[in-house]
Amino acid sequence: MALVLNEEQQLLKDSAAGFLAEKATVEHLRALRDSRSETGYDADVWAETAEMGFTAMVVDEAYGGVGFGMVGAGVVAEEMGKNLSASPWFASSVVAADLINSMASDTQKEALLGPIVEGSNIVTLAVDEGGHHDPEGISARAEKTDGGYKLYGLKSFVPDAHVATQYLVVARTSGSAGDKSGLTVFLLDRGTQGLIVDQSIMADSRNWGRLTMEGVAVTSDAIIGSVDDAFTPLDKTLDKARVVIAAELLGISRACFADTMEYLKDRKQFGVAIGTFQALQHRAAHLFSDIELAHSSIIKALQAADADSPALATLASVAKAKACQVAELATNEAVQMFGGIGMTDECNVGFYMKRARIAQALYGDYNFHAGRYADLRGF
Amino acid sequence: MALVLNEEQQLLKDSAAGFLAEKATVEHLRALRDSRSETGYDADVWAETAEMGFTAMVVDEAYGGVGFGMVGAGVVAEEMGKNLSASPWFASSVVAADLINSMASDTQKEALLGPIVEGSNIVTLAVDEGGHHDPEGISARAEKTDGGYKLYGLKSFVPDAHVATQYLVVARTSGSAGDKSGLTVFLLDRGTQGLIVDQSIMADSRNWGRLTMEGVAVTSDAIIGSVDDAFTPLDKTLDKARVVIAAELLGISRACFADTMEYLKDRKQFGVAIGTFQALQHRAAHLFSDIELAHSSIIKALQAADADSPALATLASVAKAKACQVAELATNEAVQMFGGIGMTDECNVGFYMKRARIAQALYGDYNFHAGRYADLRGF
Amino acid sequence: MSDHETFRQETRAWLEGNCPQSMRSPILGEDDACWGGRGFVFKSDDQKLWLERMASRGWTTPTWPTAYGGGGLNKTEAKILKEEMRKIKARNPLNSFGISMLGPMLLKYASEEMKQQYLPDIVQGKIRWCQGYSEPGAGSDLASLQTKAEDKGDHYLVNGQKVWTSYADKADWIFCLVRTDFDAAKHLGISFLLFDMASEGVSTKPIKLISGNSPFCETFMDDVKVPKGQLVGEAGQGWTYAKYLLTHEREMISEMGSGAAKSVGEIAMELSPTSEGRLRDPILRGQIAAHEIDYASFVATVERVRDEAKAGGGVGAASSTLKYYGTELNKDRSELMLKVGGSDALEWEGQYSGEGKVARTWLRTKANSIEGGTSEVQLNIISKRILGLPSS
Amino acid sequence: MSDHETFRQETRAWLEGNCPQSMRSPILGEDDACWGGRGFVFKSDDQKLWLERMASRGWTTPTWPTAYGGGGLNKTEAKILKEEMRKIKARNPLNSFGISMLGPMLLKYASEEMKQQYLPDIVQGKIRWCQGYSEPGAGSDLASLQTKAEDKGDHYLVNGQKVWTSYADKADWIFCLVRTDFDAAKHLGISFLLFDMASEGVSTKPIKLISGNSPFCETFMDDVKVPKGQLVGEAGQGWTYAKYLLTHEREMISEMGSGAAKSVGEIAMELSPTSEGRLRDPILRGQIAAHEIDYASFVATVERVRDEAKAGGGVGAASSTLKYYGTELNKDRSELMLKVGGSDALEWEGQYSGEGKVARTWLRTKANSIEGGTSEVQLNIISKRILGLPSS
Repeated sequence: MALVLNEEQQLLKDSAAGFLAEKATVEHLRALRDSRSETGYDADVWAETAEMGFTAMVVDEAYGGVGFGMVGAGVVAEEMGKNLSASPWFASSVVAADLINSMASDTQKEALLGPIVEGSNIVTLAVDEGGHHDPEGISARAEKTDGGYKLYGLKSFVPDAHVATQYLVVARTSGSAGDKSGLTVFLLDRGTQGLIVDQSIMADSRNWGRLTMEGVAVTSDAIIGSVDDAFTPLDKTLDKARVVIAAELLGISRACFADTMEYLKDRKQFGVAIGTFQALQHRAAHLFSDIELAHSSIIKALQAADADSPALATLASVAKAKACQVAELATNEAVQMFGGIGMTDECNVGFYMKRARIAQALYGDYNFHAGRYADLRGF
Repeated sequence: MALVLNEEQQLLKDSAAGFLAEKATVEHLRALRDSRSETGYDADVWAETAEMGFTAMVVDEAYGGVGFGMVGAGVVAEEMGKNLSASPWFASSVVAADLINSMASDTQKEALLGPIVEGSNIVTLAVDEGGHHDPEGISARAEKTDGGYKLYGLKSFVPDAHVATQYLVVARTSGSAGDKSGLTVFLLDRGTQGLIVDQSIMADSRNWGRLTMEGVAVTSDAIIGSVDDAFTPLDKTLDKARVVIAAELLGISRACFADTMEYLKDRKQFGVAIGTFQALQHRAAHLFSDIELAHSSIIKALQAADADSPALATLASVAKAKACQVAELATNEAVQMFGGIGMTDECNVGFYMKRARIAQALYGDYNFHAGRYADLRGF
Repeated sequence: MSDHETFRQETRAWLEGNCPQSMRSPILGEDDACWGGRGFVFKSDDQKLWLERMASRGWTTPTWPTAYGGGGLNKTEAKILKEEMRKIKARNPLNSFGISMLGPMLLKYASEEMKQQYLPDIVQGKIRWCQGYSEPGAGSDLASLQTKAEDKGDHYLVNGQKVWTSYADKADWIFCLVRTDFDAAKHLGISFLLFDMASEGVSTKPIKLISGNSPFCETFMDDVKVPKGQLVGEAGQGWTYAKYLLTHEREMISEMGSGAAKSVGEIAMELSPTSEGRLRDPILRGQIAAHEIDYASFVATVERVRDEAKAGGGVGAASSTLKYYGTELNKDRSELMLKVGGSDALEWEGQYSGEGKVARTWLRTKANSIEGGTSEVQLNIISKRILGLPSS
Repeated sequence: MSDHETFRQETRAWLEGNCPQSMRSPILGEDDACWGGRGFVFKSDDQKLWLERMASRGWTTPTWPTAYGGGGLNKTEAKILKEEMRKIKARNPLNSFGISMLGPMLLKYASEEMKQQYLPDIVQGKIRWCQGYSEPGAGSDLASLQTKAEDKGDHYLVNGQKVWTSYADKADWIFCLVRTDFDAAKHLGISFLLFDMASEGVSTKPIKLISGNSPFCETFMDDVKVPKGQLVGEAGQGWTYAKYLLTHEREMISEMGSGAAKSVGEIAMELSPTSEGRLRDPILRGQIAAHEIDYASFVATVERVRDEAKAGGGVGAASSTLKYYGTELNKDRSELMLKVGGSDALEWEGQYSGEGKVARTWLRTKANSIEGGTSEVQLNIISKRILGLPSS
């Protein structure tokens, strides 16, 4: 498949770019932060996001999706990254939607996907338990009871936890931390007895939270997919999520780089634009090349996801690792080239930088994916 | 101790610099290479080296040494690096001399150190067996016989092997590859039955070789130090050798950098000296800073060696790792900044680069020492 | 016993008897330090006592002459004092830009009268100083400053604006670069003034940073009258004084973080998953080793530069190397701390993360390679002054 | 069945029937490749046969028009041919600067007569070309060239010296930049000449490189007479043609090594100590992973640039990005290969190391970021033409 957007995808990109640049920009995020918004996103803009169809990217057409697939999600994510758009889109419309779409029974899909696409339900995946992504290391446990299961344990770094209506919680039904087998996905409703949801205020001023499960009782209907065998399909959804978050990192890098280039052209020192300094030019040109490489690895991985290619895992780790490295460089170069202005809260660079580090950490940072790549490639 | 040379050490440095710049330069090495010299060094210059006292640095005064210690050896090594001086000095006067000085019996020292200091005997340590430095991994073995031992196995990357008169061979008297215990040092004379010496032509045009031991019979008198317990004293000598070779790398980096700076000032392109290009200036300034850091880590480690500090192992790994990284950068930047000229054999940069990679590999490359550092620091 | 050994023993005994127990632990942050000044509220009686006791011996400024209240120690004695303080983990009794920046410059360039007037108050921590160098839009081109000081006979009339004034809202006095001659060449029309921040026409406005903190201010000067006697040295020579002062500032910044209590490797072993005594992430382990190898080499270089300076020759351009490398390493350390902590390190509020200590420190370090002369300026200085590369 | 599917099946069948078995394995080095030309000695009958068979279909130059002996394939067909050749590991039938550099430029700028005269011989591998661009002391400032071509009515009289002429000692003809007007602005006085290396007054001298090989020469022109008919396009327009040609050279160089048969990781697993299925040196493992992640992203970028070019829009400045990144990665790969092999990789002579293959390849790659426009030149191009950063 050609590594370019087709006409439909290009239209989607333009539409997302236009919508987000008007409704969900860095300025909007700043306002949400400064007002200490309780929800962390604008409900009207979220409703419009759904109306525009952006919430329907990865869902099968039979359940209200629009069939753009992961390439579509990646295109939207890049624009979200450029604007630092605050919304539960990634958690609910991409990650949770794909997990349900690929793992749930028809009945469950029928019940769950419609409200996700409509944006009326916000569903989020709770997988990590500590500072580092480690799906095999999950130790939250689900104990078999007469009528179903009781869940115990902690989940941290859960996107949009405090605004979600439902949770996809990965817990251990057998085995112990480090085993790939023995993992099962449970659907928990907000407000279930024993489920405590705490908001975390993170550096990116976006929505995050922790779940504490002190014996949350559920019936077997709450299981998505099959018992003990969640790892493989979960990791596939995670791979897609990793590439989409890489696309967000690409958007962040591109926007941050564009702001920096504009600054280099405008800002004068010693009587000339600082963009005339060759040392800065070469660093900018190198960074530009790096961003182009990240772009290519992402579109390749997105296409592999839609083609259900066996190479997805490797390509996803390449894309996420490269995007992490590039976003770190792009944001660090930005603050250095902006100088003192880049250190102030009124400049957007700080926002890009903070969101970038969060997105880098989500579902595996550079080191996680470089190590995973080496394992997958057998060295 | 102040991290500066004292007056005596400074005089030593000046004396080595003057002598080597006249007698053992890159030009001399080129001539040795082009004539396919059988010995790989100039015997007259070697005799003078001994007369000047440079071969006596690390030997106790009781055995003819001059008491300059490892700081003295490092000072000379840096100048040898600057000139790429070809001689068995490092192998015999530093490594072998220190091993004998610190491990051998008084009788052995009496017999062995004098001729080393005089330069009449050339002794070299044979430790590595494959492409990677790995003293614990030694598998050459010494089997106990009635009158002594029989040695079997291969040794590669042995400095000055084909011109040496004696070999310090590390072999396993017990245990197996990977064990620290069970290693013993044997002194083998050139020409001993069953000892095959092959010269290797390496990239640096200096002296290297392989030893093949097909049942080399020796008596117990050939043992230096105690049976099975060589690892700890050997590793200490290796640590000193690592810092001294780091000092050679520093010399290489400094000379290569100096040539490059001169070229940047002289060479004109687009009507101006290429040294006016800020991108090159910044890379040069960064490299300069890196060289200064390497310098500091080396002098600190040399002083620790002479003070018999318990921090020697850590400091040696810091110094060697830093010197490897800096030499790689300095030589790569040199060829790039010289451009096409740097690719030609008539330019000295290629000689620096080839010798640097060899010295980087000797007794542990950057990766070896970075890993060892982490182990020593407990993470 | 050598004089130095005697000095060491006496110093040790004095510190033992005079340093309060609560002053024998590292400070918890800039808020926990003693800054002195007219309006300073001591965090504890011990903090006040410790400052007074040290100041009474002049040991807040050990090497300054006793004539100005300093300790009058030679370099070796000052080193011994430092070592002995370190042994009992004694805190720095006084954090002060007067000591680290203004003082050395006054000692070198100011008139005797001026030294008598200002230095003792710096030693005692009575006056807190701030630095008025940067201006909006100037950035690295410091000498392009536009703040105007008109000669009005017995005083200068100062109008203009400064930016990046550290703690201007808490400082008592400012040392300030102004332009007294708009016709002279850029570097020649600059003068160096001292004035009270309480003077009529001075106002400050804190700048909110990406770390969420506001240690810097914008400082506005609107018809501020500064008596002629508060001019340092000669009019038009301010740039010379300012550069000398900057060298000291560079040294100070390059050492930020070099007193870090724990190495990244140690912290990682406490916070990150491990396996058989090693960090479980081998790539992180390699990155930390690379950082610490550089850091150990850097610390050795700081030591070597000092030893070389002691053996004759000044700090000079070496300060640019230290400033450049030290600040880049400090940023690198903070990026590594994020990797070590993962998402936990990115929390911004909440007890769990000490109100975002790791994340805010990380963002703070980004300024290290900007303040006191950017990394790019240091590289320019190295390439020109040390390497002698030609200007275009 | 689609036309393309038909083409694929026919191509596959033809290749199966016509590619000799011995031509179905990677070449062992530049010496093992087929270079063609008047004096070329084929390494085997198969090599000769394979060239003749491919040339007879024009498939040495698949997309060139059939009118000049080319294959006349469209881009999709050419891609299919490449894919099918790759499947059976078919060797490139002909290595040729005529194909990769001169040909595309002649197709765009030369007269019909000239195309007829030169292109078919390139396709058939009858004439081996070399490139006369660089001059001593010019380096990146290519346009400063001094080789003089005086207009003598029916011919030019050429005097001067070229350097870095690849295989000049083996080439039949040269395409050569000369200055025909010394009064015109630097880029405007340049013309593009073709001439026979056997012409009177042409001599060559190989340059010994750090790799020990001598693929380049100095080329001397001493009163060489070049008929006017051998001028490409218009006099004074040579720089335009040269730049176009350079774009193709950049592409070619950026792809060097991208056909590497094995990844560094695979080679490392064969050569280096391993432990439980992983490389025993975890730092090396991390370095290789970093390299391969970049390399995979680079290969995807080459693919994307081609797909974008196909979708409309030329290669343009993207070739600078590819040239810059591709050559830096290739150097990085070679440094990694040294780390993988350790001291074994640094052997220079001897069977053990294939006469120093790894070490000599490593040294050869250092030229990648110099030849065809240095990395610095590419970064200048990117910052100006793509990023629009201002010139000083």
